[in-house]
Amino acid sequence: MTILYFAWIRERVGISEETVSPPGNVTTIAQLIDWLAARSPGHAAAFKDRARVKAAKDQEHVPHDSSFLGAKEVAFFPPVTGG
Amino acid sequence: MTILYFAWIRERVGISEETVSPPGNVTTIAQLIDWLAARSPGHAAAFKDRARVKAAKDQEHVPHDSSFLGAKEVAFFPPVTGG
Amino acid sequence: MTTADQMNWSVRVHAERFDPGAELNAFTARNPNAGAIASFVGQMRDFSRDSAPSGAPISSMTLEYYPGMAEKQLSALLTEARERWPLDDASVIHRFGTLTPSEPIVFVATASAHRDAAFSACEFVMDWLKTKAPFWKKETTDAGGTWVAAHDGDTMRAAKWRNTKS
Amino acid sequence: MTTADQMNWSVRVHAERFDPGAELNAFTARNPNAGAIASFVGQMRDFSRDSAPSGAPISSMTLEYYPGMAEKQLSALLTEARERWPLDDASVIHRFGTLTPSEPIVFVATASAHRDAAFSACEFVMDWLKTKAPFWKKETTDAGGTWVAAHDGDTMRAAKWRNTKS
Repeated sequence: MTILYFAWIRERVGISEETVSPPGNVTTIAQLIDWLAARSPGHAAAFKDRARVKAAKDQEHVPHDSSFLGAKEVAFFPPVTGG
Repeated sequence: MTILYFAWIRERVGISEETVSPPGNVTTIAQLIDWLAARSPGHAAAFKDRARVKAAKDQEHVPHDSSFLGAKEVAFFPPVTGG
Repeated sequence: MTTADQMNWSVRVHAERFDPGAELNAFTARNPNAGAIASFVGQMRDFSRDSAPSGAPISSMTLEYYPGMAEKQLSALLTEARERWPLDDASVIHRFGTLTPSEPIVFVATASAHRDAAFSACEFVMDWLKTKAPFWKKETTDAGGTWVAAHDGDTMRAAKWRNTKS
Repeated sequence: MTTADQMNWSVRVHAERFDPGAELNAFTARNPNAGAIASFVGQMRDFSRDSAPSGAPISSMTLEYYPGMAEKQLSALLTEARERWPLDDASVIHRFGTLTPSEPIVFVATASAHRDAAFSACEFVMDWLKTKAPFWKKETTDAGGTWVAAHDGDTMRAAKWRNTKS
């Protein structure tokens, strides 16, 4: 599964994309955040303030309590500021 | 005092403009309409349906029950249809 | 709001065809720091709502207007818009004379730091223009010329702004 | 609504600068019989709401975006607008990459026979774009680069459409 990072979340993690294989007991976006946050100090810094982290599963906005199972890509980013 | 006519009111009256001197007992727009309507069959046709006649006193919209005294020009026209 | 700002606010009523894109670019160019620019173009349609039979093709339209009062009413609308919303600038162009289908009739543009102010003011100016600006449309179809009737919907849309402040 | 009509509906996301006036004219040209065309241009401002000190001059801005999802979300917004209002056409253009002050960032245009539908749909697309389209602004001032913070006002404006139907 591909994980994508954008904006200051990308800057803190230090990479824009990585391929991961979380264990079977990690099924929700919130659990995925916990699991990713343990990967490096950069990940931890990026996910420190969960309220400011938005997620998309296969390019659709999803809440933190939803399942990501079956996703090809999951993206994490701050609230959007386009327009 | 100058009277101006526009759109189908102008077409029915047959002229776009005339100078008139109504008598002293004619003071409101409604009375002016009555007085003008008696000037010709064209005027009568133009003012037949009062609900469809709008008035302006010196280029400001005014209701029929208002006074036109002091006006340099009074205009009569149908509801506007610009834009 | 300084006098210099207000000098830009513009009302134009003329017979010549105008270019909406060129007008929009001129408007944005004179407001380089307005984050939000809303605009509206009213175009002449090629079929009638009013003529019998309804939907008859219109070959041309003639817009009659009241010189002096039209400019005055449009300026008053922009002033009213400026009092209601935090605008940087506003512009309105309205044509008179003979038009053919798909020609632009009216253009309204508003500039603001705030998107909602720009949208609301632009819609307000159009809604009130429809009930206050002294213009009258006469459509020409094969059946002859027909004065367009005013629409109740326009009066209702204008009325909704009476009790609305931003 | 025929398939042919829907083919016009367009979403463009690109780095190149665009010309709002040319876009407006192209949009009106492809909708010659839409009486009402509403449009919006979002321009880059030359001062920051977010940087410290607030109001600091911005030398440039970089728009990061999520390729694929951005286009998908913008298309979904146009589809939603089409379901809510009687629209003939709608178009949205959004840039990414590096911009300098007063450059256009976003353009939205809507065409309808009905003025209120054109205005509402255009504002709806902008409001939802602000909370759903995956773009992020980073402003560069003398003090360095600062990611622009999302504004509660944008979320509230988008929310107001949830229970609104035309």
